Amino acid sequence: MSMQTFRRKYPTGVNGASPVTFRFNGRQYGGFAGDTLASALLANGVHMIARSFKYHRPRGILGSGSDDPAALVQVGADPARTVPNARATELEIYDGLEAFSQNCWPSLAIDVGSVNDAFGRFLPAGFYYKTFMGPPGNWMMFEGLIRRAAGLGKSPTAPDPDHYEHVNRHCDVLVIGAGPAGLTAARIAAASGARVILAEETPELGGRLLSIEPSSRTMDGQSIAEWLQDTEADLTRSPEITVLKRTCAFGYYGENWVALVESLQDHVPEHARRADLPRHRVWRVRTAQVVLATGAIERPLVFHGNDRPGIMLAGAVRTYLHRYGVLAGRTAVVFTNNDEAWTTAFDLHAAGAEVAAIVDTRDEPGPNVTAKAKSLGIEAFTSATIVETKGRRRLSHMSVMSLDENKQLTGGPRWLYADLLAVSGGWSPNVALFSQSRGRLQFDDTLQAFRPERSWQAERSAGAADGVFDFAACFASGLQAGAEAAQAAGFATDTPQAPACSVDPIDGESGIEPAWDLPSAKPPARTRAFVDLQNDVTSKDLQLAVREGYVSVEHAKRYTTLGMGTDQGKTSSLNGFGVLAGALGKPIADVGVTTFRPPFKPVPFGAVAGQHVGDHFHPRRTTPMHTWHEDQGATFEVVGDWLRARAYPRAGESFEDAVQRECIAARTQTAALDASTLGKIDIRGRDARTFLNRVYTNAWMKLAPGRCRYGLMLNEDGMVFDDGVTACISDDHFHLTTTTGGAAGVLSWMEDYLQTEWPDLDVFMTSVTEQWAVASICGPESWRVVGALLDDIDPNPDAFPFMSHRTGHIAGVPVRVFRISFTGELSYEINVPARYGLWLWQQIMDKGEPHGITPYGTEGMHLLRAETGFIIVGQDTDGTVTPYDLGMDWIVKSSADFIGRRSLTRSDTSRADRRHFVGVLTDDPAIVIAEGSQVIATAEEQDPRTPMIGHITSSYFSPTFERSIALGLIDAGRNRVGERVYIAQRDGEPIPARVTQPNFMQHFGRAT
Amino acid sequence: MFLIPCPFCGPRDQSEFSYGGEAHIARPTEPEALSDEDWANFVFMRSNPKGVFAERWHHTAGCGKWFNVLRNTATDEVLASYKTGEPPPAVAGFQLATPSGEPPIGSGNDGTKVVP
Amino acid sequence: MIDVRWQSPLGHREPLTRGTDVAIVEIAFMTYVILRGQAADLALAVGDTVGLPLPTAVTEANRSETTQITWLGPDEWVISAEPDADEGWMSALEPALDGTHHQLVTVSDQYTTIAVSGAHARDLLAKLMVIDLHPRAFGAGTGVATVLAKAHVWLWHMRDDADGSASFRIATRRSHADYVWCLLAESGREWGLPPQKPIGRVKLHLPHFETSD
Amino acid sequence: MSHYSLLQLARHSLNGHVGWTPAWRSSGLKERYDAVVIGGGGHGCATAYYLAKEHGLTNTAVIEKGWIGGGNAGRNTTIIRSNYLYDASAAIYDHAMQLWKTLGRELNFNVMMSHRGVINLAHDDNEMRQLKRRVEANRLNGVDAEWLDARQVQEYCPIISISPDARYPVLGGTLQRSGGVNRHDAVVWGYARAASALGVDIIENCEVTGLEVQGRDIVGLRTTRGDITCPKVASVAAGHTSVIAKMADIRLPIESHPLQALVSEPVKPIHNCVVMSNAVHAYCSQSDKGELVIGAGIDPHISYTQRGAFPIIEETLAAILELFPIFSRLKLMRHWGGIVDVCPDASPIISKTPVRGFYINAGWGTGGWKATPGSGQVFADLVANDEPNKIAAPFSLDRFTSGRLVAEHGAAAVAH
Repeated sequence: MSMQTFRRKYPTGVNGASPVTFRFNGRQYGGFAGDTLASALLANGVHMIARSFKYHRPRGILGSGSDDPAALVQVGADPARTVPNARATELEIYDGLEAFSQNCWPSLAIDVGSVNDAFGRFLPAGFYYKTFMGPPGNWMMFEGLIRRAAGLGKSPTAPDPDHYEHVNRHCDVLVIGAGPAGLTAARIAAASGARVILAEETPELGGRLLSIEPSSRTMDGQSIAEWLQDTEADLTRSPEITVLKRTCAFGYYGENWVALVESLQDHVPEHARRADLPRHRVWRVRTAQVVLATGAIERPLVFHGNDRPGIMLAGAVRTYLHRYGVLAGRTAVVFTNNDEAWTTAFDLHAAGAEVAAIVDTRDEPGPNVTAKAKSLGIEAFTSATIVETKGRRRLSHMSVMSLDENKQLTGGPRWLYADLLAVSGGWSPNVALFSQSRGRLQFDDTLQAFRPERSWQAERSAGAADGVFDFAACFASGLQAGAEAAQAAGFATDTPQAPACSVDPIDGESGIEPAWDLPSAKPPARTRAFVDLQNDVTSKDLQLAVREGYVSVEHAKRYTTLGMGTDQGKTSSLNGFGVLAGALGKPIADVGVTTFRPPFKPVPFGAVAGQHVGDHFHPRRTTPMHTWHEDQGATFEVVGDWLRARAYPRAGESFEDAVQRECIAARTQTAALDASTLGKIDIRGRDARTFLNRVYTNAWMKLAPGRCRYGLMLNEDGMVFDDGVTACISDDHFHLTTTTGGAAGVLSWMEDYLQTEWPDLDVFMTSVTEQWAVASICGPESWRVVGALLDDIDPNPDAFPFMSHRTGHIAGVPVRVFRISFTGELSYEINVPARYGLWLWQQIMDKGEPHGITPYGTEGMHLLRAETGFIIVGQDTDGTVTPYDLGMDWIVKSSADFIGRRSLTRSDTSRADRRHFVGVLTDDPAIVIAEGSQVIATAEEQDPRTPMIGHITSSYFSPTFERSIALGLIDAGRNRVGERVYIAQRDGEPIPARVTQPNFMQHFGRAT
Repeated sequence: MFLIPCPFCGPRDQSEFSYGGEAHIARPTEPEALSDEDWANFVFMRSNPKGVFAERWHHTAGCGKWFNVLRNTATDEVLASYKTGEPPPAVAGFQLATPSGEPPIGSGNDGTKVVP
Repeated sequence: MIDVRWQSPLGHREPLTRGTDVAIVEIAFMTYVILRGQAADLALAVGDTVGLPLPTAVTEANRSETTQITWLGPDEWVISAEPDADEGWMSALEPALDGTHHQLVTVSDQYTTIAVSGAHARDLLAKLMVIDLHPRAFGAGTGVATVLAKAHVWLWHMRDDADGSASFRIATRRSHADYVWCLLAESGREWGLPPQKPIGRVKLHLPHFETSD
Repeated sequence: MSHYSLLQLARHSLNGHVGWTPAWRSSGLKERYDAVVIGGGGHGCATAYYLAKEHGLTNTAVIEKGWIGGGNAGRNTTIIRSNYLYDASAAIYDHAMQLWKTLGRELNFNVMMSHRGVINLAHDDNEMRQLKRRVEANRLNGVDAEWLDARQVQEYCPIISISPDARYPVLGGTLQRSGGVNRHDAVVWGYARAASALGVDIIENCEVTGLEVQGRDIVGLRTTRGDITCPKVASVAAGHTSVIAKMADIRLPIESHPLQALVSEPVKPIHNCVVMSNAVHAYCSQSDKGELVIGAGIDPHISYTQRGAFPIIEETLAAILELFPIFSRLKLMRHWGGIVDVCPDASPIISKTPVRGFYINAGWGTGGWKATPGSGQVFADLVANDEPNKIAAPFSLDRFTSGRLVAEHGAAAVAH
């Protein structure tokens, strides 16, 4: 194991007492608990860890958190658990961690893909738009190559064994970010009794406080570490606060609905991960108030050769030094356009690194920093810029040149030798969530960055997120925001008391001077100054975009892919806008900003889906008799959310044979169907009849108690959308049934009309779909079974006529029996309270046994009804079919209006040649047409297209007629009865058939 | 995600509701008296405004009532809710001009808003 | 008394519990009756027969030892009773309402009840429900109609115990019960509830189309 | 306009690409045009291109409120297919499909048309029946389409789960091999560049504030950058069609809904075709950059915010994981919304209006992208001749009066 030669000390960030070993690209390294992969690799002197997206250039570590653009690795080799594109600067190391560089082959050091770099000049932004336009399909050749070169990491190839979950949470104040501002905001809000959630992206509270020299400040006389401990203890004492670490607020949506993702296990050694805990948890927070304390993001500088490993953000260098005790290099140069970055030079110097120089683009940096640099003997170049860097896989040296008053190069180069270049172009408030919340931004000239200007939702920014950088001011800003938020949520707070924070003269000083695109000593063709380190977007690419007219910021972004990588442009966007502003010769504010889209940082699909996957994706609704069907080896069909027994094949029997057997039993003896899934609605009220008369196409005013009637429902467009039988229980009480799939829709549709169109009607409706289990017993012998079952109803068809119902008892159990039929056979529908459903079914099987009762499934039911020409809404209709199309003129009343009636007389709806519902009989009785087949008029298909005159909606082999039968919708079908049509076949000759009327019982003279 | 102020249950999460489209489209009392055009106007034509819009929601998983909501479709700001049959409340001081402060650049409303 | 001919929607599930953290158990065969009508027309009859005042606002639920009446909507209530309760109102209410525009429907078989209790009962429900379960918003003795994942449910907050544990009841559609049960178990894994496989993972068959297996 | 080719690319490479010229002229707004197209999306730029190229209407302007291609053109999942059920739909979508095949060459702009195949899955009996009906109709209409059983689905898309234990098991599907994806920005820029070369003015950041109607005729329009006199105005402002129509006091059978989409982080090639499923409601392809491109369902409510509810993203990803369990650890990188104008029959409106000279191309709902070239060409034809050709005719507004709807809900592939 290599030594952590760059580890200086063990500050709060890492636990020097618990060493950790991990592997990177197969090599073993040591680190400490609390390290990120980045800090641990830096401790081991490893800077180059990745390859860029397009040119496959060496990439190192730029930042120290979710801002880093290119330090991406593949975690783990297990095909089910591997994670691509993990950010080394966030990835916490643990014993046994295996990480690999990605987007390189055969190895990180020697990557064939880097030929792209050699050909870089031929591959400017959007090069692919300008070529590969050959003949059709030609592009797909090049596409293959391009796809393979792109794409960063590798997807897992096996299902994810881990689980995820959602948690819903309501609170009064959500504080995002636990830096100085967030901590004080959360503390005062929690003290008010408000429900508070404090979400911190990293494993530790403290934010920037963890990235400064620990001894450089005191708060209320305490050291930073002590103050943080007290504050955390203080917070956890409040009963109504939830402190979430490793939790990123990734989406800020409407009406203060904010989504957070918490990582629970990725930092734990695999052997120690708990199977009972989710890998991630998404907190779906609905909050009254939000405090955005999301801090700021440092920008790199854009100059030729600015992308080598060893070139890092100045603030990140300090974070590695103070939080992780890691020196990012032996000899350092600091390159900046602001005072704040000079601190990095001072801290590095104090930590024992050699600081070769500070290069500042300004001619007059702040007096405090220049004085301090002088006192430390650090050479400072002002009005200067770095024009070139060297070092293949790691920075080795660079050249500096002076800038004249026009910021153009002047004089000769001066070489500086250093393995670390700390750059800073200034800090941008992290306004991503603010912008997602639809707040309005303003470009701040003193910050040279966008900052929150006006809020849209109940939210306020605090601290660096609001452009406040001096620590004392951050505390004050956080306190004020926290107090205001709590008060706005209706909680009284103590008077804000900011901790007395010792002052560093450099605090808050910036004196930043814009430096968006620094001059190069090389000709444009040989200059490459990177803006987006992940997607390899250079300032030249952006200038090219402008040259080619992609001047809108969104066009330039899309043309160059600026900020479209996994970092969503955290460090690159503003620099990009700066370059564009320069090329367009207008201020950045006028250039505008691209949209900050959620999520703030990438979130695993699994976490977004939560626990609602696999077994829990959607409900599987089953009937009270379900277990019996399963025990009998039934096969099922899915109808909406429901599972219905489709047929009951016996051992060694095919599904088709089972269906035939079941249907024969229904026609010759008796058979029973589980019809429990039908929708049922209890309708009550003195205007119930009037209501039914309006929602059904037929007449309901005269239906007597004890009787049933079939009804058809249309939407206002005149198209059939549901049907069913409704029974009159008493003059003001009806029992309405719907299709299985239609139940919920029909009720809400009827409630809609009742509540909004006809509130004057005295009607109440309540769904009783699952109150009743329903068994339908049909067949010539069915009355015997029903008779054997019922205590007190005479099932004799004469005593119990068709389309009537009775209430009675089976072994004392109250039942409703309906004499209705969907099969054309003598048939009884027995309704019992659902708790008796299984028992009833067993009773039917027992009592029916002597009469040869046979359970039959939905397939048989469909077949039997097809023999009688009954429709199934949704199978024989598709939302374009009227009652007339179905030949059901008899069910359309002329006496009164009903929903959809007016549409039936429109010119197209009343055409005589519309598609009619008809029967279709193949010449060859053995051929069963495939459902969905198209009907054509000619014996041969034509070229290039064959006109279609209809299609087949239902098709079966009928045991009753011992031949195939089919139903379909055919143009002017009723006028074609007897005519020859053909059924088109994908493979083979069209099948000749004849059109009949749909009721085969009548057609074959079996009508009862 | 909307927090919908049900007139009977108070503000509730959108997932308890189903949507009913434009409000105040009364079903003609005598459809047969209408021309095909007028009938089509009732069945299909919608105002679909960008701005204040009266729409219907059904508290499907709650009280089961249909009711109306006034919402600014340009910002999704919910302005008021009221019971079926009631007239829409007057909304004062409402400006329609790019109500969501549409960005000077950007085709829709979701662009980042910047002070020009 | 439980009739042997009865079958409850979760009869195939054993109570799930782990220490005092959380427990879920089916309470089978509770009585549920839906009452529709105008409060003014019903209040008297309900008061006389059920012996409870008619709740008038959302989340209101008035309770006696064995009977509870809960506000569902401005013209809708659910009257519920414990499994073994045989209450006078069950037969007395309909006659008492005679002549008023109302609807009284027994839906006991359409629903079953799941009791969720324990120190983490609230946390468990929060993983699946969007309403605010905090005591400030949904105190003991209240009830509401809402959603649990993709299921419509009625939820009651029965009581808070001194030991910090809370008791809730969920009434769910019979055919959604297993879905709700399995989701509760899944969401309770962190407190030791064992994952449950839903029923209904069955053989499907497609006679019309099958061209291979 | 510089010609694009490998040679040109090489030549410009030698001098740092400083020689390239703007793809389209940035032109000022003229006071008078022969025709104005409202909306600089794919359909709008295509309309202008064909007006100039095929009808000689070169004194034409495309008026875009923001930046061209910034509406649905820049927000869709670029799925190209033509496997629609009805003859009228098959005609227009397949016309577009034929144009797609050579569009890159015609425009001299690579639109990256990748004919990698589109699968529409069936998960239950009813879907099997409907897809079977559609695939047969496609075949007879000369649209390339074939039937796959579950095993063949997995052969074509090896990473899809056909587990019978799934809540919605894959039972079969249809495949259109000529279907695929392309590069949305390239299509808009390519059309704008080609139109501009023919003399069309591309006017960005110019919002239409009113239509000038005299009697029953359109005579011009008002914009944030000045008034225009013009005898023909063609609205192709998807997402804002009702807003434009209202300026001429026209009500339309259109409702505007949010439609969301998302991409994952880029990964190496893993998914080589396009998969669509109505039942679980998800569709997914992989971009050339490596991102999984995933479309969600539409939000039920009307909105012009280009924002939808996050739970729709949650449900969409749950559905994606039902089909592709191996994607669970991939990460959602970006999600966004557009505004789709939805017609009651899930078919578009390409029509004259009660106002002479004012034409509407709208209501493509969730599926307009695939029609872009065909839509632009037949609409240009309508605008130029003041009469719909036989491809456009079935999509006239009068179908809502006559009842002759083109009900494509099944084929539109997004639950409405």
